[in-house]
Amino acid sequence: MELITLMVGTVLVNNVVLVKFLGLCPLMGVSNKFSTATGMGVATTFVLTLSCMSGWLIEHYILEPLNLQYLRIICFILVVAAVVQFTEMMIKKSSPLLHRTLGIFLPLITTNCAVLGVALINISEGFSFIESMTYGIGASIGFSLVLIMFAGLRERLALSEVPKTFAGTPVALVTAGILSMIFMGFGGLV
Amino acid sequence: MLMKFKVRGGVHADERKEQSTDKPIRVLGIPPLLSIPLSQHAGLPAKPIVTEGQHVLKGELIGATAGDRSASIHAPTSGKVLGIGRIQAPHPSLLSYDAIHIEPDGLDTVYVPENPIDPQQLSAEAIADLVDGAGIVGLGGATYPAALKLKAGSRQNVHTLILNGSECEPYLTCDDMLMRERAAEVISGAQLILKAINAKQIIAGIEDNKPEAIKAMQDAAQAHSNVEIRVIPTRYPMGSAKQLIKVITGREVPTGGRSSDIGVLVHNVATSFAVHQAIYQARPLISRVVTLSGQALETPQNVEVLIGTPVQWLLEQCGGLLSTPTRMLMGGPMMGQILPNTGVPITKGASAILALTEEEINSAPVSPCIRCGSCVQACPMGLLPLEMARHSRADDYDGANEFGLKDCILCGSCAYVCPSHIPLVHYFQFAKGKHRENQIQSRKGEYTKSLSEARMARQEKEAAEKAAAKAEKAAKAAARKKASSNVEEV
Amino acid sequence: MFLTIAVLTSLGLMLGFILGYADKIFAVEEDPLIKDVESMLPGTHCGQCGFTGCGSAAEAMVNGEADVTCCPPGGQVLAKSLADKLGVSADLSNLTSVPLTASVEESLCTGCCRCFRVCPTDAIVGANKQLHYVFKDACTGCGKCVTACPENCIALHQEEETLDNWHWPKPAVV
Amino acid sequence: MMISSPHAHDRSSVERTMYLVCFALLPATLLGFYLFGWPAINLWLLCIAAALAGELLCLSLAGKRLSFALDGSAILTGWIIAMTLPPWGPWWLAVTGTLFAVVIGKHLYGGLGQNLFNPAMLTRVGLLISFPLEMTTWANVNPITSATAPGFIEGLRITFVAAPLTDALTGATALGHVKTALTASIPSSVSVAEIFTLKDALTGFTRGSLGETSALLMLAGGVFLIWKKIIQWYIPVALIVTVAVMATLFNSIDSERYAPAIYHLLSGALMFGAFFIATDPVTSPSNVKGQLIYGAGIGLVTFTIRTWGSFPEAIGFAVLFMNALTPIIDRYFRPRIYGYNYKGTPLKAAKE
Repeated sequence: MELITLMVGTVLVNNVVLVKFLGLCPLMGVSNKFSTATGMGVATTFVLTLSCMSGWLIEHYILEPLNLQYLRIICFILVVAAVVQFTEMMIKKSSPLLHRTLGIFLPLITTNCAVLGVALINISEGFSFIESMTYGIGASIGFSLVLIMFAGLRERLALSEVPKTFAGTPVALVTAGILSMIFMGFGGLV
Repeated sequence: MLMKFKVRGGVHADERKEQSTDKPIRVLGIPPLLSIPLSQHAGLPAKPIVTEGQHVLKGELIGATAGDRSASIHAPTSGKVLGIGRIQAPHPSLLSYDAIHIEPDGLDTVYVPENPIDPQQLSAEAIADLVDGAGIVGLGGATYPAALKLKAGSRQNVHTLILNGSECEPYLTCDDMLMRERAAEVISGAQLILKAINAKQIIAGIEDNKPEAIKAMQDAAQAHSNVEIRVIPTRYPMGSAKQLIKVITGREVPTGGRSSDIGVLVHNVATSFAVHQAIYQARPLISRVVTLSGQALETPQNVEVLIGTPVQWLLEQCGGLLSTPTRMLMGGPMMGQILPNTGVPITKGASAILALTEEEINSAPVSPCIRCGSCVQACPMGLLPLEMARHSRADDYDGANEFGLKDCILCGSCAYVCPSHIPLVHYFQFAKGKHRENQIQSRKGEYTKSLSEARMARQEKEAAEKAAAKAEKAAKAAARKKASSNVEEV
Repeated sequence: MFLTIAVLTSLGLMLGFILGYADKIFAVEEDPLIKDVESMLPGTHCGQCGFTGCGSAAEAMVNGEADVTCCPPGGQVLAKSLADKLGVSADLSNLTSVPLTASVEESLCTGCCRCFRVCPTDAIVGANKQLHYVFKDACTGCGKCVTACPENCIALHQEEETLDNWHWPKPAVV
Repeated sequence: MMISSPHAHDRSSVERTMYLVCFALLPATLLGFYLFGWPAINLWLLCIAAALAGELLCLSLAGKRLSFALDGSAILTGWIIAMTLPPWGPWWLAVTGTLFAVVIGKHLYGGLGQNLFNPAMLTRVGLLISFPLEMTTWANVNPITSATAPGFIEGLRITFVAAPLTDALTGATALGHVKTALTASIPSSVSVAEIFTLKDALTGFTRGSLGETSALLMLAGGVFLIWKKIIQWYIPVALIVTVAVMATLFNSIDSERYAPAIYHLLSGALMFGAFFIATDPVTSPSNVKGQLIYGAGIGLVTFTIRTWGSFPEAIGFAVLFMNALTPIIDRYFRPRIYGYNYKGTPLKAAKE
């Protein structure tokens, strides 16, 4: 039961993107087409859950016994980079079209602050292995939910006559601001 | 279960039919000049087979079918052919097209075919050929050559012929009056069509706002066991073939398919009346019943008028115009075309001539779409007109197609209910045209690519042959030189 | 100090092995983007894009040197599909979507056969000293025949508007 | 001459739609004026004026016809915002809120019909988060005819001089009272009984926003709109049914902790939201399936936030959250096209 509240907490209440403001660059970069947004969501979910699990293992079985905690960030980045490379190969194999439309944003998942951020939060919150996995999955579902929602909004925005000075990214940033205002409504839920 | 036999969406336009049903159908005389257009049907225009100055009789063939998708045209009355000239088409594009001009001599002598046919023991193919010979097209407005439908129907096992007597467009009462006065001929024409496509039963669909027509057709149907008169709810666009099939048989025509795919064929009551005349009276399609209505017209009424009669003369016969109409239409207000001027001729597809005032049209300046969804509710095909219009406005025709543009029957229900008065049908016609244009262009692209590849292959082959020939000549020359040098040594 | 180096290198090696192994499983040949794009081009090598042939034009488009709207015979349709394929945006304004086709002025043609030799799609039919004629369906409007004709009796015309090819214009946008 | 068919049109128009909705709002607004006196009238006038000013400004900037300002959409937005504000709120609350709604909420996205979020709810949520104190001071009911009601000058002073209102004049709304009671772990059955009486909730004689207090008048306005076919019943019914089902479900599990359905339905802005805000055509899905899911979604989110969240009144957040999901709902829930089956593949020709 406790895991469910943790999950709901990460997806809605303190959403990774809209409340913790992690992972904003893919939100802006990939969300102008619905298909690329869903592709990005799935890729990030895969990467994030894997890196959370491996992050926890590395922390508790390598760094802590050898008290090398100061190496934590480097190791995590190494792992995340490897997982991203692995996903890129898989996507290139399974759907070249998605690979081309995601383009530069696929390798950029490594630098996606949500991925590294969530892994680090897991450690600082002192979660158990199961909790850190749920937290990872919750964070990535929250990220994908916001990304897909945002992609739907931007696709409708693409066809409306937004004034020239606001067309494109400015109006998208305003919409993202409004979205985070909406998610504040879920505050205190958990 | 009820949903199966109910039409979805559609609108309840105020009918304004009573204006033109109080007087019987009036058969008009012969106008001073007749101009019969060559392409007044879906498909290729007819090929004229008369020359200037030639004298023709009433009902004589003046334009033969060109190719398999075409229809023939006949002289509406006896007279002299003035020639084949351009005439303004009853089409908003203001373009003109070819028409055969005939100056009637007033004698109206009828053309008697050499081998008169005995209507009783006609085979199915014979009926289809006679219908083709009589130049009969769908008089509901689609003007698809009727013979093609009969031939297609006989090949596929069609079990039901649906007579379309719904006439759902406001103002239009020509079918209604036709059924009231000539129900027996309509049903006998339907029996002929039934025989031509060897179907089993006839179901006539008539909207419940035409009680007299229903009674007349029921009386006429007593004598026939295989005829059923089905009263259907009054709702526009009930007259559209797909909607009528859904209400009567509960089945839907698969997208991209034809109604004969589900064993059903739809014919307008006026078409079946024309078939009756063609077979029993050897009278090709040279005249039709047209509704003349609208507040700007002196006396709205139904008239039987010769094909090719100028609209101007027709209006004068009905007492002329009370006031200059805001719009002069051919066809009903929902799907009719605006007429550039009254010099255009009556064509086979002209079911009505309306002279409408601004109050009847109720047009207003366009305001932005507020996504209220009343167009989605009104669409009988279940499409999303607001999304289709949004994508068409942004020149994204594939996006518009994704929302069902190719299934749109252009019935106008969405534009009728749109609170912002957005010209939705105009957008869809524009998008359909552009989409078709793009498809033609890409098909032409592939065709020219194959041509250029063939040309390059041919040039390489020719170059290779030339090189081979040159090499062979060089080898022969070398061999000859060697042979001659051997000769010297020996 | 020694420990950190050992841990990092061992971690790096382990991940390197996994990736190397994964690379073999997911090996995929270089996807032939350039060949794809070339197959989409009209293939008439007419040179209107400024490149020698469609192949070099495709290559230029893939690595971004040429804009997807540089192929007039393809018109807006090709530009749009190329833009989708390469994931770039294309402004279609300068591309006239109205196709132009060549036509021979009968009174001036002397039957010198120069034009149908240069036509990339064999759209012109004619023989020595005979009147020449251009097949509208096969002509891409590349204009090579216009330059080749000594009597300049070939000219590019817009298709004549009839009731069949007439289309509704776009409604005035509010 | 290039006028395409159809050449007939029914009597609907954007102006008719908007002004009919304003007409449906009239009874509740007049009750609000009666209950809360002159300050409420000032606020209402300020909102309408600010809405029109913002609309005219943006229309002229965008170079569009200024007559669009009279199509009623700006007036309606201003009117709805006035209805959601606390009745004795300060003037700048109304003006900034309405300008934010009309300029940012609507014209930034391209004008009428292209905004992604309901402008009125955008303002309500924005003001609630940025000015929590002003937005939650609920004036007591003292009818305009009664002696204690502020006169015209007094009303102007309350709205414009905005001296902090003494506690005697204000109190908590039903929702607010139950929420604070819950945090002090007083069972909601007790706190609901204290504050919530059926008669008050129906007639509107209770503290609350300017026009939202009387559920009965809201219901009447909503039914009028459905009868006039301005809105369809799918969204309000879906919303009300979801909230009712959730409330009775949880109430049956633990009647101490969770309030009964009737309380949820008749308190706060639920009725107002169901009939006037959720059915805003621009930001709700365009077909029946989508509207049912949209309504149910708003009901679900409202109930969740009201029961477990920290905000007493959740209609604003719920509507905006579902507005954000509308493009996705529109994408996946479409009517079945004639000639296709429900999965969207073409029907097969009958093989008799």
